[in-house]
Amino acid sequence: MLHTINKSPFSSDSFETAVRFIQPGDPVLFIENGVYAVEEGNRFAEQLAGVIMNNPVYALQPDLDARGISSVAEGVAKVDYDGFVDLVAEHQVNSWL
Amino acid sequence: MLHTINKSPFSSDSFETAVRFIQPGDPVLFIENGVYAVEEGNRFAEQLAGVIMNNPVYALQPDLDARGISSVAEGVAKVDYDGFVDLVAEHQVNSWL
Amino acid sequence: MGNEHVKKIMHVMRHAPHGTIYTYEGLEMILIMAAYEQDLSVVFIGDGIYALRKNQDTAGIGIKGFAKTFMALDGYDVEKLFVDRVSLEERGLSEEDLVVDVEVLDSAEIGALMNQQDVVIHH
Amino acid sequence: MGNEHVKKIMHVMRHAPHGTIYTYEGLEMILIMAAYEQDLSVVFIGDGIYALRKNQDTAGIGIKGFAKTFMALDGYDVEKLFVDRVSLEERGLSEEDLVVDVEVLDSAEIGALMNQQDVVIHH
Amino acid sequence: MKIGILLKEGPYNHQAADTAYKFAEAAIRKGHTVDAVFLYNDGVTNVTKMMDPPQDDRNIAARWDQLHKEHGVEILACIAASKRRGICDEVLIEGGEITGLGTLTDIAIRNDRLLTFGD
Amino acid sequence: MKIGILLKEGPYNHQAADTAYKFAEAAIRKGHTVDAVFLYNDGVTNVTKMMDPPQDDRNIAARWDQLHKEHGVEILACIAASKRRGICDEVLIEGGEITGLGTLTDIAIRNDRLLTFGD
Repeated sequence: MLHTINKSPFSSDSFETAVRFIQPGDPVLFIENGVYAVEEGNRFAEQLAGVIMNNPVYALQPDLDARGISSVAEGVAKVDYDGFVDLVAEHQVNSWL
Repeated sequence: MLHTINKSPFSSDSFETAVRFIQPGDPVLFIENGVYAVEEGNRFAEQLAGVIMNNPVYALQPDLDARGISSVAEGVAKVDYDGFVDLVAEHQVNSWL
Repeated sequence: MGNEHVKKIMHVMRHAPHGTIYTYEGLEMILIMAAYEQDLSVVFIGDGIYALRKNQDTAGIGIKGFAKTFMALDGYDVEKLFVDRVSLEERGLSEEDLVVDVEVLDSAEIGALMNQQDVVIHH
Repeated sequence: MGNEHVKKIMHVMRHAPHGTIYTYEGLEMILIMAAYEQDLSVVFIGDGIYALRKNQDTAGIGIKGFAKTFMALDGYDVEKLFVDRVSLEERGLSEEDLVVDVEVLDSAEIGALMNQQDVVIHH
Repeated sequence: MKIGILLKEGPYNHQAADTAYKFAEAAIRKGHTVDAVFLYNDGVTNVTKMMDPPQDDRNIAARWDQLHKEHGVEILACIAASKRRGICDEVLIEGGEITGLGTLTDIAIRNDRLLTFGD
Repeated sequence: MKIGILLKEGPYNHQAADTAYKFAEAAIRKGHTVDAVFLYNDGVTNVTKMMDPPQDDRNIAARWDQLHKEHGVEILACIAASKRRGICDEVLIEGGEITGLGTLTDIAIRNDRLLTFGD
């Protein structure tokens, strides 16, 4: 199951809640303000590293660009909207709002 | 200056952010989903106790009632909408959204 | 045909009541979906649990209360109500504080249930 | 008359850009208010700081960018831009990452400034 | 005391419109003046007369209309925010008005308080 | 793959309407079928034809209308949610339709995926 997370980890509990329920191996895609979670060197770096160790992690490139994020944590793959569609084609979806 | 906080401390960073800026002695009024912060015995009890030590703390009674909250932390005064108006009459207002 | 068309649909309640309408309109959605004989479940995570609190009296804020409507779900054959244990505990609540009978599960159990769904809708 | 009618109005930016419109419409409000010769200040706290990031390219999401509009505030005599130090640090950012010159302050200093205001508007 | 209110969220979806109304009602009852309710962001959708909630629920637009008619409270929607969200004269309640952000600035200047309600 | 989309926030105020559109566009381009966009909560305000954003900005309602006309995507607003928020036939875009939650259930049943966008 593909999990999408769209909220900043700093202002919402979505990220910290979602990671408690996501099963190992399930892909996680960060979109919209959610992409702040994958930026290198912020307060959530360690928690994100834990996710990356157990799950394929993606971030939506257009959302990263829109927010001026150039350095993402190692192990995060960037996808565009086409890549988002491909992930959805492969998995059922769980959109954590 | 009167500070109002209207978001649940569990789902938003509003409470934890606001308390960093509120000056000692300034009244703090919890309204809407913000009233969950003053319920006795939850995860924010200690942090709230710190606020109560330095600031007059109020919670909007109709919002407490609407959420079934009967036990609030010691030192929290309950006010109705009239009491809210009185607090506004005495202070400039800073509504933390 | 029959069973192959029954979909597993999970509704996830995440918002406290009254501050926003998400949980209330989510419940309206569940009540309609219940008539379609799909395999429905409802999970309460985080502030969503607050929607199930006993003794909510919304007269003072002028908004219709709906906690009791959760009690009607049983009559609609929506019997799978799950509550996240951590969310309950960090709020200092227990099952006795809730208006309906629920099954309290660990996050790993809820996560496993989620993975069996065809559709998951967060409210 | 004169000065007694000048009000101290503080705008507090709290939301990340693009995910919601609050910071953008907040900026539109500041630009209009700037014409009224009041004593305006703008404070960036929490995710609000992200609105000031350099190199935001919004072409891909199809939403108009506005980071550069903050650079215009200077021309409108809105020169008081304050940034919360903790918010900056926990995001791994420094002043060099921002499109405009700001004054980085501790929360106690920002709190003291807030207390001098006639009006505080959170966006 | 003279009060201005800034309301930043739409009706029903967020409690802000209800709290703002309850506050205004109490302030008037206690003898204060509520000068204006200025609607911004999604708040502009408070004033569409097309609103038609269930019969046993409050009608939030009608309530603002009544507040204007009974107590002279100006109910003002920001024009730029309104245009983005489809609020225009054709759907506006009788007691409402669409205006610019300059009006909000005037409200901030001429009142003793400017209170924000949002989410 | 056949896709249904559930959109829970209004235009401009939240990015959800933009992400949902960009996703639908990409899915169609890649040969998938986007069956319907169902609007719920504040999402119903996506389909008012009264929307009139700045000329250099996207018109979100017009974009949904076009998606319906060019690709047959049903653009559906929940009737109960619409009534609360003043969305009715008088303001509805040509390509939009107001319908019940039963339709959403059908969409959930007949599609391979139901994706939610919101905030």
